[in-house]
Amino acid sequence: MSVLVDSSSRVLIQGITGREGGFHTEQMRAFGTNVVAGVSPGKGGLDANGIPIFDTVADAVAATGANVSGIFVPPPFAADAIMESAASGIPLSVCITEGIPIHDMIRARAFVQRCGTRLLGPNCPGLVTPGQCKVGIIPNHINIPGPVGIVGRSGTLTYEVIQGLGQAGMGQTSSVGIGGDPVLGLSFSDVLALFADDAQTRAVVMIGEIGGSDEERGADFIRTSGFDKPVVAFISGRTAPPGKRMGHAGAIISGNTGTAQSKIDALTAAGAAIADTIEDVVRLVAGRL
Amino acid sequence: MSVLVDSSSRVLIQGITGREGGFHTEQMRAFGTNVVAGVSPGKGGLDANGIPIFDTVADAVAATGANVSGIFVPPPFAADAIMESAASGIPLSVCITEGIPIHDMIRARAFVQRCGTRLLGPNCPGLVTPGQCKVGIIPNHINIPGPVGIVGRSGTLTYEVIQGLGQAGMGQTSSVGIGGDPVLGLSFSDVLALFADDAQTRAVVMIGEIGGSDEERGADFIRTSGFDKPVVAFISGRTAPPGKRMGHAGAIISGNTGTAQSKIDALTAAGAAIADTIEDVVRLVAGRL
Amino acid sequence: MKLLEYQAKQQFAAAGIPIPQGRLARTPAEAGAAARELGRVAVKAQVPVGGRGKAGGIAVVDTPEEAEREATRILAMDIGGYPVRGVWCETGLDIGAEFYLGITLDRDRRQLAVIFSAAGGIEIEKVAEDAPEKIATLWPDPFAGPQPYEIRQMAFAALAHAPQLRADAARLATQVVGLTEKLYSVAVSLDALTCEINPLVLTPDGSFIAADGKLEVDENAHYRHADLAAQLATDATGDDGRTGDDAYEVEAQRRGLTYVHLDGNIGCIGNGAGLVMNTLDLVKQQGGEPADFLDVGGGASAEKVRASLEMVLLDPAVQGVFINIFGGITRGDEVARGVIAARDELHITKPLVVRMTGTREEEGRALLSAAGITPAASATEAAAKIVALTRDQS
Amino acid sequence: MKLLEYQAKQQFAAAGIPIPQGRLARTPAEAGAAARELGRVAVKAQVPVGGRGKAGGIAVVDTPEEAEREATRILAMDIGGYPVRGVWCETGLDIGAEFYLGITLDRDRRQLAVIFSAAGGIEIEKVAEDAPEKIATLWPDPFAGPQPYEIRQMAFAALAHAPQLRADAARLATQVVGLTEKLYSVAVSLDALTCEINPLVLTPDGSFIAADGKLEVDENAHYRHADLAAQLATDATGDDGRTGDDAYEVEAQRRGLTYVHLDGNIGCIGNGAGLVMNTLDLVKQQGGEPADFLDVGGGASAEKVRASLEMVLLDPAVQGVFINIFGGITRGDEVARGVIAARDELHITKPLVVRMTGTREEEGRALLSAAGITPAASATEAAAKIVALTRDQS
Repeated sequence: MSVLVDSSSRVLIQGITGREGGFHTEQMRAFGTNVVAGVSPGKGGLDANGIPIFDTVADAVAATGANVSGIFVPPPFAADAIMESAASGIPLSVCITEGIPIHDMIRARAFVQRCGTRLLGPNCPGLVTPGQCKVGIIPNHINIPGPVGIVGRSGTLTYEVIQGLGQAGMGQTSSVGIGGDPVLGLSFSDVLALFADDAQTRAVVMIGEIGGSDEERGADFIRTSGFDKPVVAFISGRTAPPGKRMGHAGAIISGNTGTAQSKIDALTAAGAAIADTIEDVVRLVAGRL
Repeated sequence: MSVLVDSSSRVLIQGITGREGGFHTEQMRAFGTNVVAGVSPGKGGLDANGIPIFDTVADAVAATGANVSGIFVPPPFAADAIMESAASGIPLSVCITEGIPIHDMIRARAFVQRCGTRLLGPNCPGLVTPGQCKVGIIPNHINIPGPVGIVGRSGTLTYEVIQGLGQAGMGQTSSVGIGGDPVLGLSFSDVLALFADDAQTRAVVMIGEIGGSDEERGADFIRTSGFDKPVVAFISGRTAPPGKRMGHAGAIISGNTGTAQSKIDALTAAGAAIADTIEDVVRLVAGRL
Repeated sequence: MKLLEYQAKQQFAAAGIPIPQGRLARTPAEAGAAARELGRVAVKAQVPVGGRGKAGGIAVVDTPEEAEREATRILAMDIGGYPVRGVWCETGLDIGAEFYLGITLDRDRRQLAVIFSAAGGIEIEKVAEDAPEKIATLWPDPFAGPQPYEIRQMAFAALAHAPQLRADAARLATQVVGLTEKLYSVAVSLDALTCEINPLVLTPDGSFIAADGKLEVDENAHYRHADLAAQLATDATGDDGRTGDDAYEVEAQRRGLTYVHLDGNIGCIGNGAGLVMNTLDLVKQQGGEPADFLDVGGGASAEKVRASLEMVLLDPAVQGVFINIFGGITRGDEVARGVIAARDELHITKPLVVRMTGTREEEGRALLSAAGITPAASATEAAAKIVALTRDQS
Repeated sequence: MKLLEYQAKQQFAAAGIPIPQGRLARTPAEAGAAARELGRVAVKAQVPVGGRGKAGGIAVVDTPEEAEREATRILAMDIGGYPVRGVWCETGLDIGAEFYLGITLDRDRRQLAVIFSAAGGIEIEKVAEDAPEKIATLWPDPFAGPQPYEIRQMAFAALAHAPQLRADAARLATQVVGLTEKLYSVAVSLDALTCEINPLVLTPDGSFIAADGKLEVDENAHYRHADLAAQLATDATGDDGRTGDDAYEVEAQRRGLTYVHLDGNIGCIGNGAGLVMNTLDLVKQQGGEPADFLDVGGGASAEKVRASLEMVLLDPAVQGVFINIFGGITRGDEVARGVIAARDELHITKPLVVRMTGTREEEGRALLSAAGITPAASATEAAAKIVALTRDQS
């Protein structure tokens, strides 16, 4: 079992003829992902290493039945690509693009909600269901199947956790990177709700960071929804000074909001185990499986 | 029985302190309508002949439980008034205002749809359930209860039919004026569907006119929905020349669309009886009750 | 308010849509000067109706002399009832392909439709009938406006019918996105019910340019466009918002009356558009010919009724008037007073037939009877009566 | 990109929001001239941080001499780390009441919030804490923008806390509708994450005027506002888009590097914002003090790694560097080559500790070992090592 993607996922890549899109499409195929179509306006009718290219998402969906879209489109055009994917009814769009203007994302997010579809990202590493499907840029070789669900804001720290668990012999049902932007699609609580319903997931790792209050809301969800799986949480940026944006557009402490301590307190109150290091994460998960 | 309004309707008047709003509020009360509130921004806390006035529709609904709104607001502000009413969750808004810019109405109509509420009009005479409730400007004295449902685009012709039927002893369940604008809320088919479900309505009169294709779509509805009550239809503007706008913003024959003949043909095909004059309407209805 | 071609193009250009260089000429000499400046030009009659080309209202000329000669000819024309008061002289275009791009009110969907087709240069209604598959349509969300992805969908759907352009499709679609966004901004900012470019010319070097323009502003929204109306009113070439060049309709508009001029001999006045339309139908049913449509609206004063009668009788073809009133807000006594005042002050001797019911009908009918005007019992009877009375006269 | 008060006000004024008359002065003499022209003025330090008033950066003066004196004083100040490079001299306002009107990103709702309060003139965060009922908020649909009815709801909710203005509420609410629509248009057209007027002054004659202005443009959208950025860059008073006046951060921005300057002695470099944040945390856990945050991003080339090391070492406080790499797109061998090149070409003698895992880690580790740089086994070990090495030095 898994969340969001599995072996039945039929993946479309928007921006397949771009540098990033092209490279990662091949990585995904090497992983075993069923990439059924690409979109590149004006290149419809051509193909990318055998994958048919279409002018529009609507055409691609009609021809191939794609049901997940991976978006590798440059920032000025990415919000439009997200809306195109949602409007065509694709149930899950995964937007890897970093640097999308926030006003664009506010509109795109509202649009996706109106369409009743799901968005992961933007500015996220995507997601993996080991052995079945990967959409995004998480390194291929670190993922092994197992009982742990991972949801993280930071891409690289998510890789660290995947690798750390893997080296200790613990694999994942799915690993989901929600991304580091302040305006994004699926949140911690959304993904936790999916893991709650996934029978195979026996423990969950949450990788948070400073900024915003999504970790606190994830904690609220754990507390109030009857979430009954062990949660191990890791928060980065504990030593970051207020008012400085730490790389991610969302990672900034403003006034009293967004501090690591607030997140740690909320997660502790919700019964999550707090890890101080990646090594801690591995140890704490091992003790809870 | 009736459609849309009855003795349980709690009516709010937007623009109650205006000339038209004030006059017709008193007419509605004389009819027996339960007018519970008025809205006039900045006049909240005052009253209009004993009816409490509020600054906003939200305030009025919270305080009075109003569930129908009559809108008598000048054209530049009317679309906003419609949206305010819909956003506050009032299930039925009746907009009497004539001359609202069409672009405003396109947006307001989309907004109402998104809110899941109903709009009657604009540029309509409103509606009456004889003996129970009137919202709008249909003359009071002509309405008597009875088994006929009336739905019309033109206000004055609707009055003619109400009066003609009344003089022949036939009253109405409800009379609904949908209005003469090209972009409006409830259409012929919407109101026909309501009459279809109203047990007391034993025959329906449709009063159409040239322009658009709403009468044709009403005919389609009759044909395809299993509508099982007799329909008498009257179409005005049969002798109007193409390309000339006959008063109503919507009453214009453009090319081959919007002709009286097209409407008469469609209604005939749907089994409706076509009346050539108001006297005909009365005669045909009498023969079908 | 219908804009002329060159006025529409000025609006397009202000929004960043490419248009050919051009000059407005009100005299043959001005046309000659424009040709001297611009070289080879098209001399185009500026009238607010279609079918100019077929009527001979467009000429392509190579020299200033030719321009003067053709302008002389065209400025003497009358097209669709409109005297040509100006010609637009614009740079001749090299044409690669002709497209259609337009925004219009879709009444059935009650929203705006953006239409794009590679079959431009002919009436879009004709394309819609003959080859509907060549028309690509987009119905934008009224708040969001057309999104780039939707426009691309529309563009690729239309370009599928121009296979010779396939190699350039990406670039063309990108251009269509920009043009559509700009045209939509014109349509929304001017409350346009029609806003179209036909043909939208694709030049051999691969760029789009608006070779014609059509723009009609919603009457209900005129109050938001007082500047534009003022500009058109001072422009002797424009149709300055009039519904046509019918002198009576122009006059009625000046007087603030809702009036449509028709061909018959029976003046028709009523309250409410539906009722007046029906009044016309009744007159026809009785074998008569309506001379006009005049709606006094709701709650008309005696003065407005008087002014309406005066207006209708300006047309010498009118041999009698049918006044049909169903009083709701409108009061019978007011109407009666207006009719009587008009008859007495304007010395009307032509037959007047009044049908009156509704609010204060008793009072109104009493006033009329006292003044020697017998009100009819029903609208049908009234129609029969006025037809009989005017037939007797003619 | 944070605009200064007077720059924000210029944007407001262009959208039709009333602002007081004012002049920018870069010298005391210019301030004197402004006072001669405008009469009684407020002399206000132009720095992109709050708290100017408390810091003494604002003075109200009656004469040109006073203006020169106060400008001399203020232009010599440094407020929140920003040297005052200009003062804005504007007409003194008669104040009836002070409001707050602002638009900001609501992260929890992931949309814009419009905030209005009759408790203006103080920090809105403080009002939110002390008297949240005095804050009226509107979350507009991102496509439709704020509708008049919503703005009226917000206005009446806030005006309920200013009962002395009740008699004038209708007129004030209408003004708030116009102001909010204009401020929203500024926020959207400039991709503002913060766009606020505080205080929004209600003058005794009953009109609103923006007495202060704050405007911050989303960095991700800078490409859409090149004009504005260019304008700010040529304006020596502005902060021209810099994140602060920290010389190292300015330099890093110039070099196109994602760098935050901190107070410690251990340079920190990594790939991925989360990983670098964690690198800082690890250093702190081991008892060290990070000197910076530097994210080389995804897929960094050897050249970028080299440039990053060079950047970090510009700060003389740095006594050693921790390079923490988890290769996804980033390749270990590229990183290793960059580190070695930097060490050799820049003659780095300070300790370098590298933790490397992921894509091409074997190749990278081999290159490093061959060059005499022993890669650490884990991030925690690497942190301990760099802390130990730098502690030895100091």
